[in-house]
Amino acid sequence: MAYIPNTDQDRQAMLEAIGLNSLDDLYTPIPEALRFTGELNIPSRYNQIALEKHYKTLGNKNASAEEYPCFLGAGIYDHYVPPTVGAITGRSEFYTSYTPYQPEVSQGVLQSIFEFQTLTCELMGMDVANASMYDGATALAEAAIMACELAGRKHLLVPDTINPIYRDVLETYVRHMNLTVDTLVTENGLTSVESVKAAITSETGAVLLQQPNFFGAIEDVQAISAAAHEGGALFVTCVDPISLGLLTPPGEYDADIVVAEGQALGCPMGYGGPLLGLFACKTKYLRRIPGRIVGETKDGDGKRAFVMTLRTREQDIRRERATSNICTNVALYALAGAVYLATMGKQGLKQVAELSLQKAHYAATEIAKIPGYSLSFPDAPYFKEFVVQTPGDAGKLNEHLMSKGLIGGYALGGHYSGMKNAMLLCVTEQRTKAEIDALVAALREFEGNS
Amino acid sequence: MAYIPNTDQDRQAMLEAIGLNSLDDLYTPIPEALRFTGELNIPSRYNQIALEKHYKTLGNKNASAEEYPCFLGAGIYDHYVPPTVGAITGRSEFYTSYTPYQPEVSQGVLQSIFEFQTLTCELMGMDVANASMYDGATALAEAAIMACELAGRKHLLVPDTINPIYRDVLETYVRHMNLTVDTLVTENGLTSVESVKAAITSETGAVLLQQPNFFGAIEDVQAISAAAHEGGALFVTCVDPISLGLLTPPGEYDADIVVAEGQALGCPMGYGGPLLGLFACKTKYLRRIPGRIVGETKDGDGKRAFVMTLRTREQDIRRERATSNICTNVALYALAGAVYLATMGKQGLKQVAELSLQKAHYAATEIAKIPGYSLSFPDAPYFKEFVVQTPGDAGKLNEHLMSKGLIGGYALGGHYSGMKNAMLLCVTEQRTKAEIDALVAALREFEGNS
Amino acid sequence: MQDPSLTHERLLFEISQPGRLGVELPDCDVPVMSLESLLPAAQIRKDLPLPELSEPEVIRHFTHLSQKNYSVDSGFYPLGSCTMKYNPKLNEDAARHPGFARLHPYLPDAQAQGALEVLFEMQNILTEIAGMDATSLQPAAGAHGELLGLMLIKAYHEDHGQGERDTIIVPEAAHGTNPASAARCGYKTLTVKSDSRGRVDLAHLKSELSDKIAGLMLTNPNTLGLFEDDIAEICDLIHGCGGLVYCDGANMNALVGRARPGDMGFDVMHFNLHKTFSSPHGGGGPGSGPVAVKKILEPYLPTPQVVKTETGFALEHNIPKSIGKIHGFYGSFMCILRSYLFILYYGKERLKDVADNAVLNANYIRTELQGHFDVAFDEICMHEVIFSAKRQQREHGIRALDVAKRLMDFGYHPPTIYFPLIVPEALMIEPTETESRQTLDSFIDAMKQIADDIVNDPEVVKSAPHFTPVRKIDEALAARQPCVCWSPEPVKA
Amino acid sequence: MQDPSLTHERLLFEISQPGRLGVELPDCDVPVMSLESLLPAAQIRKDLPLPELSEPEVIRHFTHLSQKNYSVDSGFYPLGSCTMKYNPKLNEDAARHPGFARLHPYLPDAQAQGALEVLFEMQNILTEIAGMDATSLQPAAGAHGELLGLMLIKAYHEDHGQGERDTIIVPEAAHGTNPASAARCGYKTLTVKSDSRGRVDLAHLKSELSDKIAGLMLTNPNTLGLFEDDIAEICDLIHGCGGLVYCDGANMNALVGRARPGDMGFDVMHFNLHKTFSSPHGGGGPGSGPVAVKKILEPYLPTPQVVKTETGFALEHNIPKSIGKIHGFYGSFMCILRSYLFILYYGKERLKDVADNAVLNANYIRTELQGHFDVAFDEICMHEVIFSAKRQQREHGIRALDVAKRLMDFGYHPPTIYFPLIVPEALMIEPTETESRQTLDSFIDAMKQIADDIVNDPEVVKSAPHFTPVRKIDEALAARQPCVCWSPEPVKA
Ligand SMILES: Cc1ncc(COP(=O)(O)O)c(C=O)c1O
Ligand SMILES: Cc1ncc(COP(=O)(O)O)c(C=O)c1O
Repeated sequence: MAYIPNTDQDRQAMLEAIGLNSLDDLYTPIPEALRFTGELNIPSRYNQIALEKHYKTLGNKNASAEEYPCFLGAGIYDHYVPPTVGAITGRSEFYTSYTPYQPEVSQGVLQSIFEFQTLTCELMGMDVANASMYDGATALAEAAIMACELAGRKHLLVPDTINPIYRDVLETYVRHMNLTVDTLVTENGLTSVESVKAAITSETGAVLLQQPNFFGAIEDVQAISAAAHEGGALFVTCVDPISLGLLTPPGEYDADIVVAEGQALGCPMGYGGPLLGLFACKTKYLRRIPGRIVGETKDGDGKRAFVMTLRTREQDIRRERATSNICTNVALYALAGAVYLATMGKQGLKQVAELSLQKAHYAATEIAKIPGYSLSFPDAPYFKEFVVQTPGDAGKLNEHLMSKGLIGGYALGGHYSGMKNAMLLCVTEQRTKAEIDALVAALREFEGNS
Repeated sequence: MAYIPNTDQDRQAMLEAIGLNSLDDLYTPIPEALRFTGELNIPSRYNQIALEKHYKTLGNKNASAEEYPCFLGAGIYDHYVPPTVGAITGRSEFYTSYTPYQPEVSQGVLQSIFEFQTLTCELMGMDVANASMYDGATALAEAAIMACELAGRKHLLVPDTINPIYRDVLETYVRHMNLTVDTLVTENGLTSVESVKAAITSETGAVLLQQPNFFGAIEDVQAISAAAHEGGALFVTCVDPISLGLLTPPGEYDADIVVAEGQALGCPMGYGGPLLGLFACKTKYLRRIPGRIVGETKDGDGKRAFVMTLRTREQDIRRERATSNICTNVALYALAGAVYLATMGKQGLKQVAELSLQKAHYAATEIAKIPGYSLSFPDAPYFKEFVVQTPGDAGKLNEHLMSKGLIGGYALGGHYSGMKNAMLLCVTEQRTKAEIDALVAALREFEGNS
Repeated sequence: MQDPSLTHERLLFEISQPGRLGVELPDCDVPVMSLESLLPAAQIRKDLPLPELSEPEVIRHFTHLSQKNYSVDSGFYPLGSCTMKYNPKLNEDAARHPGFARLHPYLPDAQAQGALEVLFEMQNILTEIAGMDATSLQPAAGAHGELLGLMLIKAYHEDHGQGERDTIIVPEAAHGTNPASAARCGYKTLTVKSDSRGRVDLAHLKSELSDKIAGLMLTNPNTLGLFEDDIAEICDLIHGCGGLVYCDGANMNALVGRARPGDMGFDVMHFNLHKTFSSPHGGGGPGSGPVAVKKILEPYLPTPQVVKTETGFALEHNIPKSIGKIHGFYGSFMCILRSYLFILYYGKERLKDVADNAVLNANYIRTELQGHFDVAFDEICMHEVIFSAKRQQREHGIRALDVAKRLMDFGYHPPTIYFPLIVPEALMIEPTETESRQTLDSFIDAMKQIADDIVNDPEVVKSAPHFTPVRKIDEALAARQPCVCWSPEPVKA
Repeated sequence: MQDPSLTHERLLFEISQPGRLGVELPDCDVPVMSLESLLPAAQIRKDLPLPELSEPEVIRHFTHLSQKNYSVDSGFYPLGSCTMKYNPKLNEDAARHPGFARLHPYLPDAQAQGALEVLFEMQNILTEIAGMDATSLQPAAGAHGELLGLMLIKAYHEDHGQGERDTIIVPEAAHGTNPASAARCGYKTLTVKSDSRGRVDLAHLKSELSDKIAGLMLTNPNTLGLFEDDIAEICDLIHGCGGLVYCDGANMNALVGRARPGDMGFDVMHFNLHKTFSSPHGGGGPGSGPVAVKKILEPYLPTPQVVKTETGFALEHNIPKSIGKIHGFYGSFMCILRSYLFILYYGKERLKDVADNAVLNANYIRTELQGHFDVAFDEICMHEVIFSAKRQQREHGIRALDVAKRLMDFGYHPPTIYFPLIVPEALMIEPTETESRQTLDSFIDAMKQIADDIVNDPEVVKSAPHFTPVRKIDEALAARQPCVCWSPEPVKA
C-alpha cells in the first residue's frame, strides 16, 4: 500500500523481534468472540487514477460558485479569497501538525493563533479572543452558556432575527444545561428596543442579538445593549466579520461577548463545514472563556515566544469543571482568517464591505422595480443581504434561476411561517453589475410573475 | 500596488535619503531623448478578481485532457501525475529560488538535482547525466553537436523516423555550427540497419536514432548502434523515458549520448512548454557535457554536501569556448521528474509502461478491425503509439472525434507527404477500456468511412 | 538557516506600515451612494485598526512562521492518542476541487448530489466499521461527538421515562473531554478506577451501579493503549442497570476492520476522522467526530440525515424525536470528504492493513525500547505504548518532560506526556501505520541514546531543547501575566 | 530544528527498501498479452534499478530538502543580475488551471483559443514594451533568446549578401552567455573594453569596426548596473559599418515603461520573463526568453508565429524566410502565461512602477552603504548597485566571498559575487521592486555590521556561514573527483 511503507518482509522481521508469528497474534488481547473476521460491507478499493476520477465526477455534480454567480448567503458567503490564503494554508508545516502542545516546535502555529486572536480583537473592538470555536452557531451557544453562568441566571432572550439555525443549535445546547430560551418575535425585520425592554426579566442572563441580523438588516445595537445591561443581563452579539469593515464594532456598543462565523474570512464554503467560530469578550471574563487561548511568554533565553495558556480552564486539566468540553478547534481556519485579514488589511476589508453594501443596494433597488417584487422590510437599513417578496414559491424561483445559470437566494418560508414567498438575497463584492443585471432579468422572467 | 510594498511616503523618504526630488530624477543617467514618456499601448490594469476571472475564462476555452480523453501524443504525453509532484514542486522553497550558486543555502535544490541525475542514469543505464536541458529537441541538437565535436566529424546521419520537429530544431542548430544533416528516408516505419550502413561515411560524426521512434515503433537499436560504431561514429539516441520501464536501456546497447523529453515524468503538458530535456552520456565524455552538473562534495565539517561542479565547461567561466551557451535550465521540472520517479519507483514505472503497452495494443487491434482503417506499419513492434491509415482526412477526423468528446491523434500528412490520411494515436495508462471503446465507436462513425 | 540570536520574528502588526496594500480590488461598477444615505450614522465605523501589508510581506511572514513548525510531513510525530498519520496528497487535491470547496450548503439538493453522495456513503461506511446501525456525520470534532452521543443517551432515557438518571460513569484514565462533555450534557460524573492491569476496575464499577446511572463512557482500546478485555461484561453490567455504553473511538486506529465497538456491546460511539481516517489536524483542527449508534438511539439523531430517494440523495429534516440541531449544517464536510477518499483507497480488501500496521509498529517500539525505559504494562499493546520515566526521575532527576524536549534535538516530535495521569511520568508513543521500520529504528536509537545520556550526561537532557527556534518555554509566565492579544507599545511620554 | 550533527539527510536511493510502493495503479482492463508476443526479446528490459519508497517517505524526503533551501518567499534575495522578485500567488494558481496545465500543444487551433490568445497578446505586449515591431515567444531562456537573436542577425546578413560577416562584438563586462551564444551561432567574438565610467570604451569600439562585424551584443543597463548613455552613438557606429545591435534584456527591470531598447537603436533583444516579469526561477529554471525585433528582422523569425484571423487565433507556420525551428513548440507557455498575468495586473497605467521602485531601491542601498563598502561607480545606478570588497581584502584579508557567506548568518541570500569580472571583489546587489524599505534597512544594518566585524572580528566573517544546514563547501573537491551520480557502496568482500 502506497500509504503504508512497511513491506511483508518488514512485517515479518518486526513480528520476529516482537516474538509473534502473525499479525493475527497482535490481537490476542481482544477476546476471540469480539474480533471481526469477516469482510466489511464497504466499497472495494480504488486505485489512484480511479479515485481521482471518482472525486472529480462527484465534484462536478455540484453547482459550485466557481461556475454559477451566487446570490445565496444566509450565513455562508461567497466572498473573494485572495491567493495568499491557499498558498499559506497549503503549507504542510501548518496543516500536518497537531495542537501545539509542545511550544518549542510549534511557534509557527502558536504565533499565527496569537495573531488571529489579536485580529479578532481589532476587528470587533474587544479586549480578548480565543483560538477559535467549531463554528458561529456553537460559538453562540457557548457564549450564551458562559453569559448565564457569569450572570447567575437561567434565561436567554433571543430575537427571531437571529439565524434560525443558530437558534436551533442554541436551543439544543442550552436545554441540556437547564437553561431556557425566550424567543422574541419581531416585526419589520428588526428587533425593537421596546420589545426587548418588555421581555427582559430578573432571570434574563443574556440578551442575544445578531448584527446585521439574519435578514441582513442593521439592528439598533446601542439601544439594545443598553437595555440588556439595564436589565442586569449580559449583551451577546453575533456579527458578520466582513460587515465590521464598515459597521461600528461591538466593543464600542459595550457588548460583553461577541461571536461570529468567520467562514467569510478566507475559508471555503465547503458545503458548510468545517467553519470558523470567532469568540471574543471583555478582559474581565478572560478566565471563563471556552476553548484554547494562546498567550505571549518568553523562552529560556528571554526571547518572546508563544504558548497555549490559561489551560486550567480546559477539559484536559479541569475535566468536568472545565469552561467547555471543546478540545480540537479549527486552527487551520483561524490561520486562513489571519492570512485573509493580513492580506485584505485596513483598506481591503473596508473596500470589501463597501462594495458588498453598494452592490446589494443596487440589486435591491433594481429588483424592487420589477412588478410583483418588493422589499419585505423597506424601512430597515441593511448591509449585503435583503429580503425580497417574490411573486411565487421561492423554491420554484430558485429552480428557474438555476436554469438561467444563477444560484438564487435562501427561501425563508421554512423557518418563518409568514414569509412563504420571501427570499433572502446576498450580494458580495464578487458579483458584477452584469451578474446582478442578469439576476434582475431572470427574476423578471419568472413565471410566478403574473 | 499589492506586489510593491513601498508607499508614497516610503518613496519620498528614500528619495530624500538619496538626495533626489522625484522618481524621474532616477533616470537622469538615461539621455532625455531615450526616455519613454508616453503610455504603453498595452491593456489597462486588471484588479485581482477580474484577473482571476480572465485567466479562468481563457483556460476554459481550451480543450484540456482533464475534460476530454486524450489520444494525442507525438512527443507530449498525458501520463498520470501522482499528487506528490504538485505537493513538492508547489513548495516555494523550491520554486522561488534561483540557480544554486550559493551551495550552503541551496542544498535542497542541489541534492534534488543530484538525485535527478542519478535517476536519469538509472533509467537510461548510463554513467553520467546533467542537471537538465530546455527540452528533448534542443537536448538532441546539443548532443549532435557534442558528438560531432568528439568525433571530429561534420555530418550527422538522421533517419526520418525521428520526431520531425526535433529534426527541424536540430537542423537549425547544427546549420549554424557548420554541420550537416543527412536525412535517411525510411520505409515501413523502421530504420533498417542496412540503410544506416549504406549511408554512413567517414564524415559521419554520429548516427541519431529515436526509440521508440516517432511512429511509436521499436527500432533495432543494438544493430544500428553497432553499425554506427563500426563506421567510427558516435551513437546518439533519443528515448521516451516512460518506455524505459519496459525497454532495454540505452546503456545496454552502447549508446554514447542519450537524450530524452522528460515531460512525461510528472511535468504538465502545458501547451508544450516548459519541457524537460534529459541528457546522459558515458563517463569519458563527462567534461564535454553541456549545461549544469551537480556533484557530491564535503562541507567544512566533512559532511556530505552537493555543489554545482565542473563549471569550467560553462559559459559564465569559459565564455565563447564553453560546451554550450545554456545557462537557465529547467531545475523545477527536474525536481518534478525526481519526485515522479521516486513515487512511481521500480514497480510503478514498469506498470505504467506495461499498461500503456497493453492498452495501445488493444486499441490498435480494435481499430484495425474497423472497415476502412488499418495499421500503417503492421509488422513493426510498437510501444504506446501506432500509425493508423484512416478513411479520410486526418484533420477532419479529429474534428469528428472532438464532436464526440475525444481528443484524437496527430495528423502525419504535414510532415510525411506520403501519409495524408494517416494518424498517429497514443494510448497511455490513463485511458480506460471504456474510453478506447468510445474511440473505436467514434472512428467507426466517421463519415470519411465509406 | 540564520543565527537565532539575530532572529526577530515580528508580528504582523509590527511589520504593518500605513498605506500598504495586500490586494487590488475592483472599483465599484454600480452607482455609488453615500454611506450616510445607506447606514444609520451610529452604525458607521470610524476606525479599522487592521494591519497593512503588501502581498510579498504577508507571504514571507507566514512562510517564516511555517518554518518554525514541526509537522508530519517533516518528521516522525508519535504523539500518543492523536494518531498523527500521513495525510495523503490526493485528498488535499480533492478538497481544492471547486465543486466541493465553493459549494454553498443551502443549495437545493438537486444541485449538490455529489456532496450528498459522499455524505450518504460515509453514513453507511462508518456505520459498518462501527458495527452499528446508523450514523450522524454532524459533530465537528471528537468532543462534539461525545456531547451528541450523551444527548442521544439522555433523549433515550427521557423517552423511556428514565429522565431521573443523572450520572455518567467515566474511568479515571479517560480523556478530559469525556467528563467535560458529560457536564455539558447536564450530567454528573462518577469516576471509576483502573485496576492493576490498566483496565476498568470491575469490582469498583459494580459497587457504583445504580438506577441513577445513565451510562458509561469508555475508550477502547483505552488511553493506556490496552484493549478493555472485559468489555462484554462491562456492557452487560451497564445494560443490566438500565444504562447505555458510549465508546470514545479516538483509538479506532487499533481496530478498523479487526473489531467493531457495536459487536462489543457499545450502544453509541464517535469516530475522530481527523485521527483514524487521516483528515489533517491543521495545527489543532478542524476535526470531524461522526457518531454511530445502535437502532435504539437512531430515532434521536440530530437533523438532517442524508437519505437516498428515487430522485437522488436528499437531506431529511423530518426526524420527529430528534434531539435537534448541533451544527449549522452537515458537519465537517471537507474532512468527511477526505476520510471518504482515504477509506475508498483501502477499500474492504485492505482497510484492516491500517490497524495491523499501526499495532505492529507500536509493539515493535515496545519490544525494542523495553530494556531502556520501563513499559507501563508489560503485554501486547494496541496502537500505542506507554512508558514511564519514573525510574529516571527518581534516580537521575530527569522527567518525562526532559525526555520529550531532548527528542526535539534529534528531529522528532515528542510523544504525549503526562497522559493518562495514572501512569507517573508517562511517555505515550503512537507511531501509526504510515511509519517505516527504518524510521522506528532511528527513533528507537534516539531514545536509547537519551536513556544513556540520562545516566551519563543528564545535563544535556535537562537543558534541552538546544536546536529549536526557541529554547524551553516559560509556561507559567504566560498564565501569570496573560497577554493574549497584541497591543502597540504605549508611546513613551 | 534539530542538532545538525545528528542530521543525516539520506539520498532517495539510501531510503529505498525493496517492495515499497509510492502509487497504486489500476489493474489492466484490456486483455493482457504476453510481453514476448508484443516486443522483440532483445528490447525487453531485464532490470529497472529505480528506488522504492512509499508516498509518505517521498513527501518527507523532499520536504526535508526544501527546508534546506533559501528562497524569495523565505527572505531577501538580492542576487544581482537575477532579478529575484516576488512571484505572485495568483499566477501560480493560474498555472495549475487544467485548461493550461493539461493542454496538449498539438490540439487543433480551434481547441486552444485561450492559449493562443495569451500568446498573441504577449507577442504584442512585449513588442510594445521593447519598442520593436515583432516578437517571437519561442526561446526557452535568455541564452536561448540570444542564440535566436544572433541567428536572425545571421539570416539577415546572408539574405543581404553579407554572409561573410563573421564577428560579434561583446563587451568584456558581458554575461558569459553572450560570447557563448555567439560561438553557438558560428560567430567569432571580439571583446571590447569598458572605460573608467563602466561603459563601453567608445574609442576601443571604433578601432575594432570593420565589414567583418555582424553585430554587437550589449546589455543595457549593463552588468554594472549603469545605463550605457552612449547607446545611440554605439548603435549608429555599428549600423554604420553594416552590423546590427543586439540588446541583452536581462536588466529590463530597470527600464519597463521608462525606456525602450527599440527607441535606443537596438535591432533585436531578448526578455527574461523569469526575471523582469516574475515567472518563478524554480531553483535554476524554467525560464523564458522571448525575442523582439525591428521590422528588418521579422521575416526571419522562427516558426510558428501566432496570428489573429477572422475565425480566431491561429498558428502561422508559413514564414518563407524563417530561420526554422528552435523549440519543439511555442516556447515556455506556462511562464509566458504567468508573465502575461503579471503585466496585466500592472497594466499600461502602472507598469513603470516596477522599474521606478526597483531603481529607487537600488539607489537607496547604494546611498546607505556607501560609507561602509566602496561603491564601484559613484553615480546614480539603475536597478542594481555594485560594491567592491577590494579594500577589505587588502586591509583585512576578507573577500567578497566571505561577506557573502556571512550574510547567510543574518538570514539573507548573498548578492552575486565576482561578476562582472572587471570589478575586483564585486558584490552586485539587486533588490527589485518587491522589497520594502524596512527590509532594505535591515539588510543595510547587516552589511554595516559585517563591515565593522571585518575590522574588529574578521574571524567570524571568514569562518562563515555558521548557521546553514551545511558549513562552507569544498567546491574544489567536487571538481577534482567528480561524483555526479550516486552508486551503491561496493559490497565489501
Ligand atoms: C481519547 C480521546 N478522546 C477524545 C478526544 C477529543 O477529540 P477532539 O479533540 O476531536 O475533540 C481525544 C483527542 O484529543 C482523545 O485522544
Ligand atoms: C545579463 C544576463 N544575460 C544573460 C543571461 C542568461 O539568461 P538565462 O539564464 O535565462 O539563459 C543572464 C542570466 O543569468 C544575465 O544575467
